[in-house]
Amino acid sequence: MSTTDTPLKPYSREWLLSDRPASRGQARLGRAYVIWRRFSENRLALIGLGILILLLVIAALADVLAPYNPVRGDLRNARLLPPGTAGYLLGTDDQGRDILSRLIHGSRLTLLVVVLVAIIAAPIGLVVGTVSGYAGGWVDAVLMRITDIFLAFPKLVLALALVAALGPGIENAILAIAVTSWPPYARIARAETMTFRNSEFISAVRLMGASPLRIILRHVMPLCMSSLIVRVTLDMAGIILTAAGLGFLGLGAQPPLPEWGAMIASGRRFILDQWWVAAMPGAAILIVSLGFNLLGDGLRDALDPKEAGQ
Amino acid sequence: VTPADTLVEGFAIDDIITLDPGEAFELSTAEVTANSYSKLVALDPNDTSKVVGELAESWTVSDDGLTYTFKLKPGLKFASGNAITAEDVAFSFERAVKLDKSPAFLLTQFGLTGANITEKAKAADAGTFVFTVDKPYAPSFVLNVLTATVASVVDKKVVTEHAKKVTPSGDYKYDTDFGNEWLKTGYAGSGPYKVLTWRANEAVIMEANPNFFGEKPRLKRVIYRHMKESSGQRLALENGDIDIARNLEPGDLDAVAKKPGMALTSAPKGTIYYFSLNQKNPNLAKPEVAEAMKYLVDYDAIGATLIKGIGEIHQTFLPKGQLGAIEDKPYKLDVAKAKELLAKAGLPNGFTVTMDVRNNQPVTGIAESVQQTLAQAGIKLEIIPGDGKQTLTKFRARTHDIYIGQWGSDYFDPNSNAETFTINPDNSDEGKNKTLAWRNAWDVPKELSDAAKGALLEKDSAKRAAIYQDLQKKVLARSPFVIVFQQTEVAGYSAKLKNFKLGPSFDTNFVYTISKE
Amino acid sequence: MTLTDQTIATRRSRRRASSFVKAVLRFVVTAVTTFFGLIAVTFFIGRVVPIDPALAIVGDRAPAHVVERVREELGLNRPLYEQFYIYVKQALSGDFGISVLTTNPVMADIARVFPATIELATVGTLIGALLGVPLGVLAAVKRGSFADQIVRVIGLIGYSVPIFWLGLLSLVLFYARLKWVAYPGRIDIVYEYTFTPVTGFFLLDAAWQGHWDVFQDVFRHVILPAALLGYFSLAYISRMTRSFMLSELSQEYIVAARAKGLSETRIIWFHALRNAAVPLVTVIALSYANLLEGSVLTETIFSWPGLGLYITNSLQNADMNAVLGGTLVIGAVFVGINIFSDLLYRTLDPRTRSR
Amino acid sequence: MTMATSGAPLLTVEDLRVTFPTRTGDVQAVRGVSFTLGRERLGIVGESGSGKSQTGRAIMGLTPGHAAITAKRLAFGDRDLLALSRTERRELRGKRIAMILQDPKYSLNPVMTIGRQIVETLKTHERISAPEARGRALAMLEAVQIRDSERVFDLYPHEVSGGMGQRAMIAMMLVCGPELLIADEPTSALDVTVQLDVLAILDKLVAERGMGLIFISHDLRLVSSFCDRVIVMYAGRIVEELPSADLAHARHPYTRGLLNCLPTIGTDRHPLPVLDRKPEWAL
Amino acid sequence: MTSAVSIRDMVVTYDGFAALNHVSLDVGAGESFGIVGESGSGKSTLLRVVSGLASFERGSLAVNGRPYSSSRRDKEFYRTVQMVFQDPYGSLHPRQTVDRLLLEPLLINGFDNIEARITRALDEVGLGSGFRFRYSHQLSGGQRQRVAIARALILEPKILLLDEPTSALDASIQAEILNLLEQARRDRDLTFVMVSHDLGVISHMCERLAVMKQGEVVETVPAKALEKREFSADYTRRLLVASEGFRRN
Ligand SMILES: Nc1ncnc2c1ncn2[C@@H]1O[C@H](COP(=O)(O)OP(=O)(O)OP(=O)(O)O)[C@@H](O)[C@H]1O
Ligand SMILES: Nc1ncnc2c1ncn2[C@@H]1O[C@H](COP(=O)(O)OP(=O)(O)OP(=O)(O)O)[C@@H](O)[C@H]1O
Ligand SMILES: [Mg+2]
Ligand SMILES: [Mg+2]
Repeated sequence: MSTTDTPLKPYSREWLLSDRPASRGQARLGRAYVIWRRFSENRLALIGLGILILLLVIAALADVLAPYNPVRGDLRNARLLPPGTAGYLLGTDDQGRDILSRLIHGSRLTLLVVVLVAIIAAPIGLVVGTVSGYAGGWVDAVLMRITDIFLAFPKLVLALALVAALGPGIENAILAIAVTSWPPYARIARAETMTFRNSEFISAVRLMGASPLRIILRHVMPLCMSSLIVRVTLDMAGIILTAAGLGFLGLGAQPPLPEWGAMIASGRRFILDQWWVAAMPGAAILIVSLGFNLLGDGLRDALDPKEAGQ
Repeated sequence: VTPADTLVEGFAIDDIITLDPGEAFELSTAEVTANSYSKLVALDPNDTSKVVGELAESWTVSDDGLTYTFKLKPGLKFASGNAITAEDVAFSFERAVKLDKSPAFLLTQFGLTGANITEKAKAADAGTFVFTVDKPYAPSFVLNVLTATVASVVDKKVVTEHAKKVTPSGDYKYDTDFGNEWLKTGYAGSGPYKVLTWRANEAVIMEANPNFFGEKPRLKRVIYRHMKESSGQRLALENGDIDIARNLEPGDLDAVAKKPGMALTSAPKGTIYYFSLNQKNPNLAKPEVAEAMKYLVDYDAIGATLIKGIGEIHQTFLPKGQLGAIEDKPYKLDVAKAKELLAKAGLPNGFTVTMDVRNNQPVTGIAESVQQTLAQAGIKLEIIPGDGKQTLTKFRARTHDIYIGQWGSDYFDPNSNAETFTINPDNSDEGKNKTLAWRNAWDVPKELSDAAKGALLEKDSAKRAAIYQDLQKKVLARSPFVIVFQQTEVAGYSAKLKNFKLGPSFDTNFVYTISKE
Repeated sequence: MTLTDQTIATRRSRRRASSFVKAVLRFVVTAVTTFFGLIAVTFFIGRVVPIDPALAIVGDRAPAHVVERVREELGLNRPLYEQFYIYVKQALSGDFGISVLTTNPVMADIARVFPATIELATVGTLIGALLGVPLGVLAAVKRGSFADQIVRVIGLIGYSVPIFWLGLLSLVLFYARLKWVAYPGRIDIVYEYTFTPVTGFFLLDAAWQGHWDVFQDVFRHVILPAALLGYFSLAYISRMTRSFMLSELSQEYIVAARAKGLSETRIIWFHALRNAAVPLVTVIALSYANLLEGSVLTETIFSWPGLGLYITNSLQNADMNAVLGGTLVIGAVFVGINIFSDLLYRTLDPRTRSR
Repeated sequence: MTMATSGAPLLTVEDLRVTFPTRTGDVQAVRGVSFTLGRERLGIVGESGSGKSQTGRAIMGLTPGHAAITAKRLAFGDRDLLALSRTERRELRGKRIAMILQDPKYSLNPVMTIGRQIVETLKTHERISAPEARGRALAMLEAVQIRDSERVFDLYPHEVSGGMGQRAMIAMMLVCGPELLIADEPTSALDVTVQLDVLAILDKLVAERGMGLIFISHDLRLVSSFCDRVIVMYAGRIVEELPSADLAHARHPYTRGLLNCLPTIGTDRHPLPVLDRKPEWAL
Repeated sequence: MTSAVSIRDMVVTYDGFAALNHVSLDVGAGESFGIVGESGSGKSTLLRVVSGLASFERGSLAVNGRPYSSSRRDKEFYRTVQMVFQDPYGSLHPRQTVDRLLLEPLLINGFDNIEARITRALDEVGLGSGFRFRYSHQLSGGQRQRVAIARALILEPKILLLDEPTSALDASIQAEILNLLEQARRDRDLTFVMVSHDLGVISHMCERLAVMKQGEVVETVPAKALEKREFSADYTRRLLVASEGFRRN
């Protein structure tokens, strides 16, 4: 530690940006701060982040925020009321349920789907891809064949078939989406691993006597993480859309769950006269997946290793 | 815009799987065959309790009630130009029985088998067809059954030409398929229209039959275009892309009704919608619970919204229009009463139960509505949506808790419904007679079954009706079926059409009378 | 859509190494194993579907003994491996059996419905590529400008919007309200008589036979779903074009081209785009493949009688023959397009050409 | 075609500055560089990042769009380069001022044959028929010592070796007969033995055509043996300018340090002298 | 004198192309051995084979008298042999701090006294602890190469393989690194095998050198021989001429 330097105030901007961090923590925070700065320069990305934070807040406080019970409606008196009707900001659906309340509660399902798919599919893809890429040879051949088979399937059709097989329901929809979404991650992780596999810094680790497992876990995987995170974030939008598509086809969440895609499906019948029943959940999906896309885009720019060098 | 000589109907025809009258048992197919095939007898469209001759000029019933002799009208021709003879009638009966497809039981219930069919249904001469049954059934019953699609007369010559050789097996003892494979998509009839093409989930296209013996159809072509969605049908109707929309839902009905240049027509159909409470489920098996369920349906709200215009609240098992049907409606939403009953059943806090629901309307909507009303009494209902085939598979395997189903009479006679709701001779899983009562694992009290069986042999229509009336009341009170409504078929159509009318059943939805301005 | 960038990255890295013959061999192996996998997975799914396939054959109202007999006929009572063996054997001989839903051979059905999907996807891809590439180039050249932001937002919305929802709304707008486009479906049913398609691609057939009224009708049918799919692929293509162009524009040979005194127009549209075109071909091909296989929802909304709708219908009716056949065909097309795009890649990129 | 009126030097650079705006503030890559060039070989040396390339690119007008270029005077003959329109600037490039980039592997368009790339330069600047262009290109290839020029003409860049590619690059840049050539580390990606071949070609062309040459390199020894004059850059500035012959008498400590710290065969200096950077050099 | 590294008749081929073609070499313990040659002549391949990063098809390899097979290397080996790579930008993990980079080998090989070792290693290469928590992108090329050297030395190897350790660096920085390497060698009594295409560097650093061309060793001579031009191969002469700068004739 150079004593000549006046010690920087911890957690200040200068401390974070310091060229010579004095501790592991500072180094890590500094890196995070640099990424954050790069990320936050992108106004669109911030909007995306804002949308998602809002989504989280809404999901967390759904019980407080929603004016009505999302599953119990008033079939007799409140059916298909247009937006703005007293008490029903976004109108009601064909069971006389408040659409706003359903959207608010539906955010939980949306989050559930993306989070679960992400934590199922991404690790599978990461492991398969890194192992395949690092090991090469027949391991690679076998794993990639399997990946290819899953890739060659029409994604939605496979998901449909799986849901049809397992029975409709949000859990099965999640499983089906997860099963169909890991292969691209495996491909990405593999491609990236292959570029690192023969790089000198991996050779250096090998020369220290590190085992292949250690190399994959501690050296290769962290490198694949950022592109994987970016990819997953960008894919979240696709996952939401697929889940909504399954819901739309009646194979996702079951009634009365306020799943947005299923809400569109049930609103479809009223699209001509009661447009809001289908339009509102669609708009919600659009906004949230746009949020994920904006965030992913921003993350990509921020995490891009090419720019990190400067 | 549809051409002047063509009628285009928007219709959900995804249930069609075959056009062979000896095999077909679907509602849409019934309509298609009704317009393209002829039968010996048909329901009188003006009074469905009567039967009139179609190919048959007259008929007599022997005194012992076992032999029916039909005289054919002279000079009849198939669309192919071949003459229609009693041979063709006998052949049609023979192939239906021997093929033994879904609708064959309609004929075999009269004691026909592959072995005796050529004896029991035969041509005495070219113009005389003799039909022998095994018991002295009520003639109204026999004749009603003979108005069903399965009794359609096919062109023996044409069908035989297309017959395929098959190797006999234990299940199927004949060396020919009686043209079944070809007739699935082919046509060999004599109705007002002949079928040109059927493409699954797309369209059925029919063309006027120049050889039709009756009143000539007005329009050259009739096209059934498969459209699943009500809103789509309405749109297409409003834009003039179809002439008739057949599957309109309440909201769209209202809209069409208000549109100038559009008209609505409706007819009650023999289809009723019910909740089936599986008696294998210990909770549902309690009579109090079954009764509580009947109090937990918001009939009024459902009638006023979800099925407005497409159905009428109806709680007995015989649809309006059939012999002996009554209109008792003792149940209405009464949560307090239901709670009381549940408490009596030892379930004051309710219970959790699943319901298999087809993915279509109004069934899903009703299920969701009931889900909410059940919740008020503490019953947590989980809806398991599925496609028709999927929910049906479960229902047939008796693995459901609650199934929301629809039942359309197999033929226009009270026995069809009475049998299925009240006859269950063997309630074990191996039971052969898989009626709705069996599927619901309801061990029907003998008293009820016997009444249903007795009615079948009652020749006096009035007495027969009385038996059914009594039976309905008992079933209403005691059965684990919550019957909710009877379907009303509605169609929106362009005011340009003249003489468009829906019949009381699908095989009476005739199109040949329709003309266009 | 997701695999592309990586696929390209991988391809780029290995394009030098493998020779043409080797590549073809590799594809054959991939194709064969993939097919086998497809068959296996489809079969497996088909067997665990809780729908009784027999029901599809006999209909909803069939009595029980009829159902049982059909089950027997279908061999559904035999051990699984035996059923699988039969499946594989039939599939390999190109016989996917009879579709119980339509009673036609599955192959015949597919031959009938697939052109519809191809036509839709082709028009969609044309729209997507013809607009997407120029937009992507524009965005890359004017990086950070307002135009770039606009292109980016257009693209992001394309990625984010539920296509079935957009389809519904646009149907209401363009069909119900404005009456610009025709009713969902492929062709007005009344043209069934006047018009006999030859190739199954109605636009081509109509133009070829000079049925301009039919052509117009078909066009009015195809344009909306194709525009939707096109928008989706535009979003993807423009985004990829932008990133490819950016990476090409930062290459040294672009500096060299400037040093030669070439005009910016030529540098962008000839030098950079010609290089970007190499990976772009893969992107467009993949987006095409995706439209082919991913148009299920669009076909549902627009009642487009294509393969996606066919498969969904079959699936819902437990028509496993049709599902297996359809899925295999899509798998085959997917692999085929992959091979095709790779070959195209090789012809476009001299570095992969062997001598 | 004709050179600017005699008297004016081929190139005049006075107080050239190149500034890049970055996240962390402006970066001055070139800070007030001045020199003139006649028909001679001028070497520019300096360590990595000292602004050599940016100087060359600024003269060519190839600086990235977001950078700012200022100069008291930047003149080619008597034409003020900074006053020219984009089009006029472009017309000069390749025709009268040319530049050879460092690495042939990345500087040739990978999807065009070498021949086409050479012809393209010609066609951009001269109205010329296709056969004639081809002939000139072939001749130029031969001039850079490519023997079977017909074959190489139809090869793609990846199909030739680094040395061959660099020659093609030279041919492409010289085919229009420029008066000024800027060579930015033209040989650093090449093997030592090939390096000399390429240099020999450049040397010959300069001698024969009477071009002015700016030779950018970080290799002081190479520059001094190849060029007539040497400019030494440090942190965007010129710290010393002197004839090659006087290199031994360089005065600036940086130049001397650079010369000193190279290990050579036959001198036995352990440890090697290292450069002791003084902050004031960068001022 | 036992050989630190002994290579006999080694063959390495890639897709039928012989990257090493019957190469034999002996490097004595404590010796500094240079390898020069053109690009693609197999210099790096040779080092990679010795270190176990590439496998050989034929021939034999012995390190400190112990024979090693083509693929397997044990922990003991890695504590004997370490390598410094050519490209300082590529040989450091882009997501790890210097601290983590130096920690890793210690953890893998179960060293104790970790704190002290890291501090010492950094001091040794002249970086000091101010650099300890920097990421590699926060370092200059010369600093990176110092970290790489520290990482190699921290396992206290006996033999250091150097693959063009300075060719990516400016001349002034090159001098610093070369001095550092010489210092380390002296302090630790290391054996060097150093690859470079710069004859000047090799003659400065090494006692003996091998000249390679197209996968073969053209000749092996003492460094002094360069000065006196006492070598037999014409190729060596051409290399020497080329390294002396441009000559107009
Ligand atoms: N696009 C840019 N943005 C910001 N700074 C830049 C950019 N391009 C170059 N620089 C800076 O300009 C300075 C001079 O760069 P230049 O390329 O001229 O160096 P050089 O002397 O040619 O070095 P080398 O020998 O490595 O090629 C460097 O410090 C570099 O960081
Ligand atoms: N993994 C590999 N696959 C195929 N060929 C290879 C591989 N590694 C090296 N080669 C080939 O082996 C030959 C020798 O390569 P090597 O890297 O040892 O050369 P080098 O002398 O170190 O060259 P340089 O000075 O450019 O580093 C080269 O022709 C190279 O193309
Ligand atoms: Mg430079
Ligand atoms: Mg090397």
